[in-house]
Amino acid sequence: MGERLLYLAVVGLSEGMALWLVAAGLSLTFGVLRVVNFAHGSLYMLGAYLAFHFIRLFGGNYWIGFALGPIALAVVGYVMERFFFRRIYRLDDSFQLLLTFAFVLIFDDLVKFIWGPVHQSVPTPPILSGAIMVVGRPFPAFGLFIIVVGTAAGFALWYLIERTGWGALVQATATDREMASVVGVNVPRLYTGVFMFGAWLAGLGGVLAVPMRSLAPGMGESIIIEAFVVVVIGGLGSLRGAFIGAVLLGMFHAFGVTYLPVFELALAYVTMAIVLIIRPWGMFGVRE
Amino acid sequence: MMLRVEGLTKTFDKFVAVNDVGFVIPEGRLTAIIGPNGAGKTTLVNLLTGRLTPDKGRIYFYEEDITDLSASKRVQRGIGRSFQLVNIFPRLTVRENVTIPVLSRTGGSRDLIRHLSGFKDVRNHVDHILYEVGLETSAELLAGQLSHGDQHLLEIALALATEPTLLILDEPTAGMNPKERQRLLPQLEKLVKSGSVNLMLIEHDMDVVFALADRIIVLEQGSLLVEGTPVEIQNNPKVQEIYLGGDLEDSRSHRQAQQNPSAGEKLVEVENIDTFYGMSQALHSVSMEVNRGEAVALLGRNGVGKTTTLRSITGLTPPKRGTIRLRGEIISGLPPHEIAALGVGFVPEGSRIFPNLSTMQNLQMPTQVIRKKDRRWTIEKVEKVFPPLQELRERKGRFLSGGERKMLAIGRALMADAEILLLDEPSEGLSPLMVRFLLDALIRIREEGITILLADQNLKFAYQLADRAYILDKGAVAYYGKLEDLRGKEEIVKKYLAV
Amino acid sequence: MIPAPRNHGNSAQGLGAGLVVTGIFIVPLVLGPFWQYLIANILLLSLFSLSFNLLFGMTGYLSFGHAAFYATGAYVTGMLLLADFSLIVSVALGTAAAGVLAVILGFFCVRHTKVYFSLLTLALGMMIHAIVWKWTSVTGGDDGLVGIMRGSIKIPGVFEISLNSLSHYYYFLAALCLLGIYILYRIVKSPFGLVLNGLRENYGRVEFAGIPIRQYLQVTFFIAGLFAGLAGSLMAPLEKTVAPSVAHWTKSAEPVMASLIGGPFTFAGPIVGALAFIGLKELVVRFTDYWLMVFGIVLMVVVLGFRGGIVGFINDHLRERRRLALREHP
Amino acid sequence: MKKKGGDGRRLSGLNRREFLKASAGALGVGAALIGGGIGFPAIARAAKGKVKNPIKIACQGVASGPLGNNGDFMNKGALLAVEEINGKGGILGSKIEFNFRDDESKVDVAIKNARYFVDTWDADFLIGIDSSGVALALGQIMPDLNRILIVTHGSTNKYNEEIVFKKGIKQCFRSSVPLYQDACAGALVAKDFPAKQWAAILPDYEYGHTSWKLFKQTLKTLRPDVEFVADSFAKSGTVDFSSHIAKVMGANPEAIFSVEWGGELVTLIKQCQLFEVYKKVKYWMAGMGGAMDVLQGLGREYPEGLWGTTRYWFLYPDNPKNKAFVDAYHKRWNNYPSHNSESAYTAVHMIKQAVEKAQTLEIKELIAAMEGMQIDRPAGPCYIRKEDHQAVYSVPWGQIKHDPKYPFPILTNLKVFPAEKYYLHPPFTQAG
Repeated sequence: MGERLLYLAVVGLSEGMALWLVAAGLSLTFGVLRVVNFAHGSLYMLGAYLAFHFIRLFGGNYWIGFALGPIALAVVGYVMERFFFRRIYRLDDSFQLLLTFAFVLIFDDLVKFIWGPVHQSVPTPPILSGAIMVVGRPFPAFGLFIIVVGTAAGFALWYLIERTGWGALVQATATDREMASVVGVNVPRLYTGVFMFGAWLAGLGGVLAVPMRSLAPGMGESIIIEAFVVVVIGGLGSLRGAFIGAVLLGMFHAFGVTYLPVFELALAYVTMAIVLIIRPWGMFGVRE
Repeated sequence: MMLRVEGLTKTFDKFVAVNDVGFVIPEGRLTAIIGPNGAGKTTLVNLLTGRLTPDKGRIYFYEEDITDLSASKRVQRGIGRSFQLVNIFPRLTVRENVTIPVLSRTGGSRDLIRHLSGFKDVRNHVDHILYEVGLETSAELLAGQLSHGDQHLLEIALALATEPTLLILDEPTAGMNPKERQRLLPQLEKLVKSGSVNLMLIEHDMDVVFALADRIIVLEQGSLLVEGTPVEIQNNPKVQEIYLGGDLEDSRSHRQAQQNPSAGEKLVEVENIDTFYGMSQALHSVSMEVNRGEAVALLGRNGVGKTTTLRSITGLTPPKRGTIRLRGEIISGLPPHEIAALGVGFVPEGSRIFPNLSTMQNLQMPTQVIRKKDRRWTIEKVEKVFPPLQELRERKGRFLSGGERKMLAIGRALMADAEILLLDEPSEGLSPLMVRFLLDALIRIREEGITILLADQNLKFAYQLADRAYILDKGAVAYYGKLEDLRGKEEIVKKYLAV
Repeated sequence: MIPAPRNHGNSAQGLGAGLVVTGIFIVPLVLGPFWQYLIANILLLSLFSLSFNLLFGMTGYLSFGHAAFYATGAYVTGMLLLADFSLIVSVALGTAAAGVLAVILGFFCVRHTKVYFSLLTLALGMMIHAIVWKWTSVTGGDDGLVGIMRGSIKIPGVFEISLNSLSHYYYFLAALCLLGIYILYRIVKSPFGLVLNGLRENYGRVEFAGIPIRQYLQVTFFIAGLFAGLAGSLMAPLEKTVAPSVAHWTKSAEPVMASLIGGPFTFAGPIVGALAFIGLKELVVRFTDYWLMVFGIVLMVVVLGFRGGIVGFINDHLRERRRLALREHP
Repeated sequence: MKKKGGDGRRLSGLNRREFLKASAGALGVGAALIGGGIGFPAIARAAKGKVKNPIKIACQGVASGPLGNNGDFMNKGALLAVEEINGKGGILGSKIEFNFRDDESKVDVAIKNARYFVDTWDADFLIGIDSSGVALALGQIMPDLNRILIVTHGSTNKYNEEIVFKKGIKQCFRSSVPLYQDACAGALVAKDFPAKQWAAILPDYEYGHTSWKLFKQTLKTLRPDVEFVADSFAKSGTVDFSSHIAKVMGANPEAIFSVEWGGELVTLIKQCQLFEVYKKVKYWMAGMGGAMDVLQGLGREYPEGLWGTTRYWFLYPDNPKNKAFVDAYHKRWNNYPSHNSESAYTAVHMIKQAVEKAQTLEIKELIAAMEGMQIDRPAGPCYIRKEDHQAVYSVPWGQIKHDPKYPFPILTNLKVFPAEKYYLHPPFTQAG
């Protein structure tokens, strides 16, 4: 029994980590730019497709896609922030939301237009294609890889934000934009940077999804809603919250499917609703 | 008793905003509450009107304990208020604005089906109120399009419309230009005369206070200092103390001041700038100069445009008209971060340090974004000026005391390699000891050749630091000259600064 | 800057409304079933969007779970019709059910500041979706309720009209939609409506006008849910099927889009938006299967170019013209 | 990028020229929109032997979102048939006009499309539909529309049982196999496996639940010794099956049955492989495991030896008729036909045959002509069962094998059963 629970925990962790990478970018862009980016899921999709494209391009070498995909996404992020979002920061949230929604629609069809409507898929990189025994049961090596990358990304982000100068700039700007600018921070450029970084993270999430999932236009929607739930549970704009939230949701899913299958569909939303009712600002968010 | 307040206390994480305040106000009085910035006046109003709930103490209105009533209930009981910052319904017409409170008074606001135009009596009542405050001609305009002064009138109209027995006006004249004041004062007088309503007035403009009030309550640092008739207050030394900073005899800083004569060339030149917040004009063609190496004081009561002047220079609120030069180069119109990089350091009111960053990070931040070779300031050097910071290197900003925050804010500005420091109310809300310490530190900083532009209400503080002064009144420069010349000119001091 | 909400009707608008209404009732005489069906859909989306916009454009609260009420109305009506209840009873009860749900959910939602309000409505809405999807025995799961009969309106012994033919049902639907729209119009123009505008413009101030905000929000939320429910109830017999997609958040997004495209700060905005939303799609799909992209681009243009939406844009334009006219001959 | 030819509009393809033309024409068509609707009640139909020209066939399926490829395959199959027939002089001398729309697998959209097709575009026949829910919704309004509907993919048995057999809505037909193919035929294959411990991973909606139910019933009657140790139902849109795999594998099954399909099946198989499911579970049966989109989606990643079926297997039967179809399709679209292509292609030919037999477009006579109709389709000889209007033809189950001749794996070791044996027969008693 204990072993079974442990195994499920590992499964939940891997699911959570895959979600975390997407949620991280979403949370970051919201925390700093105060934009709820619905198109973040589409960035994830784009990341997956671009990775797939590069992999095909370079004779099926996954690692090239792994490296290039997120970078390409950062470029996409640059364009989105610099030429679109920058024009609407002063506007009401609902308009920002609408703009991100417009991107969702456009990206979905763009992908269909470029790569066609059929499912795409690439094999797992040979080194990670096998399974590893976890408490006596096979578990995908790639799943563990995701756990590793996710955790690494978690620590890297924590370090970047809490320990580096750039992180300090980001925090400062997030808390007091005016003061940041009068001590010399170029706020517009920082915004672009943060958005690119968020896009890069979404791309990373996409790249990691490629070997385990099938690619199809619109694959971003299901992710964005879950990532969104995660961010809300954790507290809008709180990276730590997003991390915990993602792991929590992964666990809930793993155990829920086994012990409470009826509620799988509602699970995420029930959690979200409960958190919002009890503690609207989320587990790690700050009260307004 | 109309209003009875007992031991009212409110603290915001450790900072005591209102401290054990108690007083009674009988029927038919116009009471004014005065006190320097950060004295807790607005907090007191928020407690009385139910926007905040006190930690301790009770409030009785006509002997009914209303301490736990919601804001809307208190309004229904007859406590109306206006707000310091205009707080109206910008995208509704003036008439619609006033209609809302009238409806809630008559209960009509619960009607879901009848067309608004059907409520003749309501409409008449609204028109009457608009006439009362002199807005009848702009009834169909959108409130947001009104002039700043008219918005203040509307603000008062909104409060009146709730038919209060006690009307609390929070700085109704703040940021009004002379013309607008001329329109408002009669309105207020009319109200007082009518006797239909008890007024409580929070105000900085002493002309207004003494023209209207028959009782004055003075707050300082959250506690009730004195209470009395205008005459008593005017002759009360304690009050003079907090407003003017008491005795002007302290030669020490003057020697300092003499040691660096203001011979340096022009560093900052402000040429008749007009600055606006949205629709309302805060500065009316303000001009001033600051020479390299000198310390200039920007004096005047609240809401006369001191802060706005500083914000205009930093680029946070760029002027609509006029130019600002730094070392002869035009900087007005540049984004704040570029102006900062050129050597303009800003220390805002309340310090506004980055709460979730450590002292160290706060200090280092400018150095990563403003790249320069030979910096005049290093962390060590800043810590020499502000030794306490040394102990606090790793502490997060949010855990610093008011004084520590102030030091950090100044240090942060210096680390940006500022050539001129813009200080906004540096002495506000600090203990006398802290003020003294700060003063010495700033003098040290001056000796390092840093130019200082200081905006402060505390005349004493200015006297000890600055050489020259500009006095702002109602968004325009009312007087400028050497500070010691002010000693002779008591009437100016009285008119613009004192009580 | 978003254009100012105009709360004053005028004769021209009245005339326009009159023409539209007559037009709506002439449709079946001139146009074929497809057009009846299309206009029925526009009417439904208009009512749905207006109910949503009572919260959003009028009060400043963006609900992301409004489909929950639409779906409740649709499902309850569908079930009752399948249980051979009369049409009017079914629609009435369906609407009422949505209202009840609104009271319950509203209790939780109105306690939140605006951001969290949106999030909570989203979560609760998707919970309803999950229930609809999983509770197969009652809702028919993903197949939904199939084979709904429209029944007839009858006064026993006096008369009976079967609504089986689309054009008959069209009149029934149009009449009730217009009634609903009219009631919403009255609410927006009523004192209560003005208070809602106040809440949108300056939440904090309303309380100091002596108005208990939560009560008012609770009532508004209830009304919004009620009329969304009415729209849903009328939809069920039109489609003769109710599928879970009507409870999905993408359904909740439709009134958001319609309102924003049409102009959320005018009463007519959502109606125009609904027309544009459905009309545009109908037009685009004739040329390309890439209608998502076209739609996205249109949205983008609206956001970057015409905030205030179509009606807002027109209003501004007219106001500008009037201003110039005045300037020329004072 | 997909190839396209002929009229780009009818393809789910958009190139710049098309787009410009579209946007340019927008205004004009705006007018047409208003004008187009006027008049036209149900068209007065011509006398026997002579039918209106052109005959209009309208098709709709999912063309956007993750399931978008279904509509694509469908559209291409139908278009091929239309072009062939028109090339040979049409039906009774009348040309066929064809129109395709995306139904987003949403009921309201599908109904709106159908109404547009019938009322404004003046369609004579409706074909297509991927989603079971949509098939049911549309089926029951066919009397209002007064047209014939041939469903080419949606496979719920309710369509025949409720709509046609019980409700007696005779306008509804289906040219593709029902889910009995996945479930009952699957059981017939499964009964020969030594495996006793069965588990399943299925989509959490009607299709999944019913298929599993039928599979269990059928297999249990044939093999009383088997037991069903675990099942896990995944919500639609699942991207990570780890939890479901973990749950099912926790019960140590010897065989797994699944009717996940499309992209979700691709994902499921990839993840099962990563979990090394196929090392422990010798028998894997996927109801849609032989579908073209899955084969092409997985490509070389598809583990050999897994069992799968589809609604049409392009290498069966190995006869000239089928070969000709596959070649023609490949020549036209540079791809291989999926079941969706074949059943849409067949639907068009069913229409041709029916019209030529009835010599008219009168619905009653067309229905009469179609009931019991024998049609020789690429998938082999087929007839339309009178009671429930279900096309009866046999489709093989087979084992996945990689073949150098194709860029994707194919089915080998085919197992074929006479459809009558497992298409539950009215009044829908269980198979056996």
